[in-house]
Amino acid sequence: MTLDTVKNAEQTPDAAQPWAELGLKQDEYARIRDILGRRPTGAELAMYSVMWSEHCSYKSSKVHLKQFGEKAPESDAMLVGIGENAGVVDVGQGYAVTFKVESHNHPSYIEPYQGAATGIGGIVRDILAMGARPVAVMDPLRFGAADHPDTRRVLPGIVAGIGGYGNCLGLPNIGGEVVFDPCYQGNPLVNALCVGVMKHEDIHLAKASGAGNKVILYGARTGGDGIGGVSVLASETFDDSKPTKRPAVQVGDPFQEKLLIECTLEVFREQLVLGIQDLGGAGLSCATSELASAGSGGMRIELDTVPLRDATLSPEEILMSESQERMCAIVEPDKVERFLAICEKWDVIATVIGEVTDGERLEIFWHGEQVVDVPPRTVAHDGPVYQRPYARPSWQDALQADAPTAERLARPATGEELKQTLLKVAGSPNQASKSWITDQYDRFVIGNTVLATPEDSGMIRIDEETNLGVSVATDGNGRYTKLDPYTGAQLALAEAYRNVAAGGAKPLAVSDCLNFGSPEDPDVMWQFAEATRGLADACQALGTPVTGGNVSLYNQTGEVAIHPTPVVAVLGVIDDVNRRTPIGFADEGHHLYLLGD
Amino acid sequence: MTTRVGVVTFPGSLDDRDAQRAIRLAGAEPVALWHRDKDLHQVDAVVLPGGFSYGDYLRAGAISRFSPVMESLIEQAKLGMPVLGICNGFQVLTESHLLPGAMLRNNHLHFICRDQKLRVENAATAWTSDYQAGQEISIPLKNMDGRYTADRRTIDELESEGRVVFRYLASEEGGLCNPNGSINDIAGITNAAGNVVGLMPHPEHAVEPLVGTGKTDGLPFFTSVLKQLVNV
Amino acid sequence: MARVVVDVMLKPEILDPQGQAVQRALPRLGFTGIADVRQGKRFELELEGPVDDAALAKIREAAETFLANTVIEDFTVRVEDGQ
Amino acid sequence: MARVVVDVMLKPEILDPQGQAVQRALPRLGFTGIADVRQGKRFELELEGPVDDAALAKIREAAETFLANTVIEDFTVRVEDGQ
Ligand SMILES: Nc1ncnc2c1ncn2[C@@H]1O[C@H](COP(=O)(O)OP(=O)(O)O)[C@@H](O)[C@H]1O
Repeated sequence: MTLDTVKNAEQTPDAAQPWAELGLKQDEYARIRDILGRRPTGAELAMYSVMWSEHCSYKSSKVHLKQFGEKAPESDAMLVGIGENAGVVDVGQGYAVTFKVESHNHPSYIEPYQGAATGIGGIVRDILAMGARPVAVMDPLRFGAADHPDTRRVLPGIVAGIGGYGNCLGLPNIGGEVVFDPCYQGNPLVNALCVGVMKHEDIHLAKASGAGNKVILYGARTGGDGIGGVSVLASETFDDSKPTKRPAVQVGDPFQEKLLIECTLEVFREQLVLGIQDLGGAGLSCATSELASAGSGGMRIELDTVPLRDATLSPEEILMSESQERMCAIVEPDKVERFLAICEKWDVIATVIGEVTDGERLEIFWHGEQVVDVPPRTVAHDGPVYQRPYARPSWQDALQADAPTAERLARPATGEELKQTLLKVAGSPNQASKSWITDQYDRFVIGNTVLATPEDSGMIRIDEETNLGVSVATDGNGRYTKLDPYTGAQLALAEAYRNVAAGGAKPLAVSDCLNFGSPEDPDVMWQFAEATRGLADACQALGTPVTGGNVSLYNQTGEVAIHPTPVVAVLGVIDDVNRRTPIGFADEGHHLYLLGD
Repeated sequence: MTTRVGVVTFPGSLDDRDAQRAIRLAGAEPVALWHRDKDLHQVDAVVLPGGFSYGDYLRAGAISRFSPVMESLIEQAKLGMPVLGICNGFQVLTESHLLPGAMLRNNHLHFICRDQKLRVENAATAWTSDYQAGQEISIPLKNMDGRYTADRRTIDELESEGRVVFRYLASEEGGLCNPNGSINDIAGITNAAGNVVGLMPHPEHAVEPLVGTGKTDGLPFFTSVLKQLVNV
Repeated sequence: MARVVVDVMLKPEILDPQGQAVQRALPRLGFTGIADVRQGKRFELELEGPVDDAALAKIREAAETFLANTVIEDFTVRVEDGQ
Repeated sequence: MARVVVDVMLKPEILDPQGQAVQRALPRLGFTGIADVRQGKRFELELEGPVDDAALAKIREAAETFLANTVIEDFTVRVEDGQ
């Protein structure tokens, strides 16, 4: 195959291109041609297609997510808001905390262990890229019916993957959720949250500026992992009839990630980094275009210098590869040597792959020939924005009216009936002890865990001298949200808020993972619109801004969507973790009070 | 002069900073040792911490065992320097044959994390003199490959010489006594001289009432070695 | 009794962190000249009956559906010689 | 390039819970007639040079000291045919 250079693209304007296979719509492809004034090269097409996918561009959700900013309550605590890898919150004493919850639903259904493991790996790198040391993880999970054979395939693998990766990284698992409901049968939800801590002055942003500064790619070698995964996996309904669309699965290497964490924290400590970005879903396409568009100049990359695991990869594939455990840093020339030495110390491969230019374009070369010449913003931020049609579902009224009547759901009248009800509740998978799962997670590592399972919220000490701590809880109820998306989302927030408060911390900020069905279905889109409106209003009312989050759409099997499932995480601060309040009775003779009505 | 206790960091060590904290709380000076550095920096004792050194790839502890720092450590351990291997550190000690036997995958094939009750069987080692023989303690356990095994002769030797230092016990709430299928419920052992001790559970996670399980049953490990060093 | 061996290896394009860790360690231990290491699983199955075509077909099916995860792994089935 | 395979299996007297878990699951999945299952590791080593006696001796040493823990494991080294 000949190389599709920029020159070649200019000379062969009518060459057929696989834009549809890459998940682009016809008008999107036309827009790319418009932007470039010519047809895109293969490499450019690869970049636009992954970056304009639903997963990366939020094209269906953007118009609704805007409310989180517009309705954001006045908060002094917010240091970095929505838009960066993760939001950053001031927790006092010079400390800042960053946290975010993300989904890895589809990959976890295909390959439960690796899908869940790389979900943890991805969110941890997001937190690390802000300049923070990751200090804890949580895992809100949803499965199909507990007794369904496929749950038996999916659940143990997902739990082992979360544990296998998180335990090996040395991050305590301080909480999560496990909910069983048949609606998640063909589409389990694997959401993962990470919390990181830093000093205010350590905040780093994904930004490339200063002509002549070097672009360094470090971490794992690039392989053929998950190529096309972003556009195909996250944007299309998972469909058994098209096995060819199944991309190669990403395999995680938690040991490599642990080295990446320590190495990155050390280069931060020595102030060797001007800008940094983790390589997530869209790999190098995302890292280079986002770094370049947030900076002041352009960027030039020599793609053939990228260390490969598979020497046969084409430029397109290298740009789209989702190989895990990689980061991209912008470093001043005179600091490169020290940067590389620290990487060597940690056995981390690091390569200068390009530099910041004083131009305005992202230019990528392959053995001297130019294969990409684009305005980086158009790739990273100017993706399509859809006003998807939405309408209250025709069945919504009937669903709400379908309230349990005294005949259909009689209240227990006798002691015996009450006992039976209690036993039924206690024996249901959703109420049963989660220790089979939580016992597989290390909750003690790092030695700062103040509260973890079975507490209402997870709490960690972040300063050993002053006992400053933070606490996080996640909640979400798909059944409530289906009944009434606006109120359901608010209830999720209220519950997480209460769980944080109950542990003794003051709620400060919110992150959320919005798991919904197909945005092309107006019913689902209405659920989404209502849920975001509800959450934004509730955040405003409670004074806790949304600092970031994630949207996962196309969670459905065939035509049937999952229950709308916004998972809401609340972060709180506690000045002295000695004042935490654990659940359970501490001592004989204590009184029991019921608050609220 | 303060007592210096080294903590080795291998690539993938996780509980190294925790071990340093425990040493500090016990009143000694923690000294960070690096796997590539042969120099033990005049430490008086060494802790090999928990974690997943080299990802536990191949076998837990198998790759770390060949680190430069281990060459010096093996030499010094044979000369009597107190060495404590916790979890992954224990695995490194068996892989380097400073302690007999080997660690296998837990018999239930899962990672297990829980508060684990133990009986101190031998309070005469460098790391257990602040306990009473027969004392019951509770410290966190968290591992994937914690099943201790050795051939019959080795086990008989360990038992007859009193070199089984810790044994797993059932907790008050009941539950399985033996968390992983370890032979004779063995949780930790020592060498013949009593200076090298390895165990799977984590004393360094039980040194402060505020965090972890809220117990401090692990602190005597570190005060024991301190006393022993001050006395010599 | 007859023995059948099922070897399960990660597909060539899939990252093999374990094999890589071994490969990186070998030169440090003085073993040079090894260009690549892959680590996989070996299952030894002892059959109660004879290793005939039907038995092998069954084992192949077990390998395909259970012993290997064909999303990321390849497998081979063979009868152990000299047993 | 030449390939050498090192198979590492737990010694027969050592309990192999992985093999047992597989063995217990097989009948549930409809695979009967399997009396015993043991699970071990398979390493595929690609050599840069030829597989001569010296190279094999080196690999045997690597297997003995590193790839296998001979306290609990046995190993075999063989040259892969047909490569
Ligand atoms: N997937 C999980 N990972 C980690 N912890 C979990 C997970 N699921 C539940 N937990 C923890 O187990 C405890 C009990 O959970 P749950 O029964 O859902 O409690 P609640 O109903 O009070 O939220 C909580 O501390 C929760 O954080």
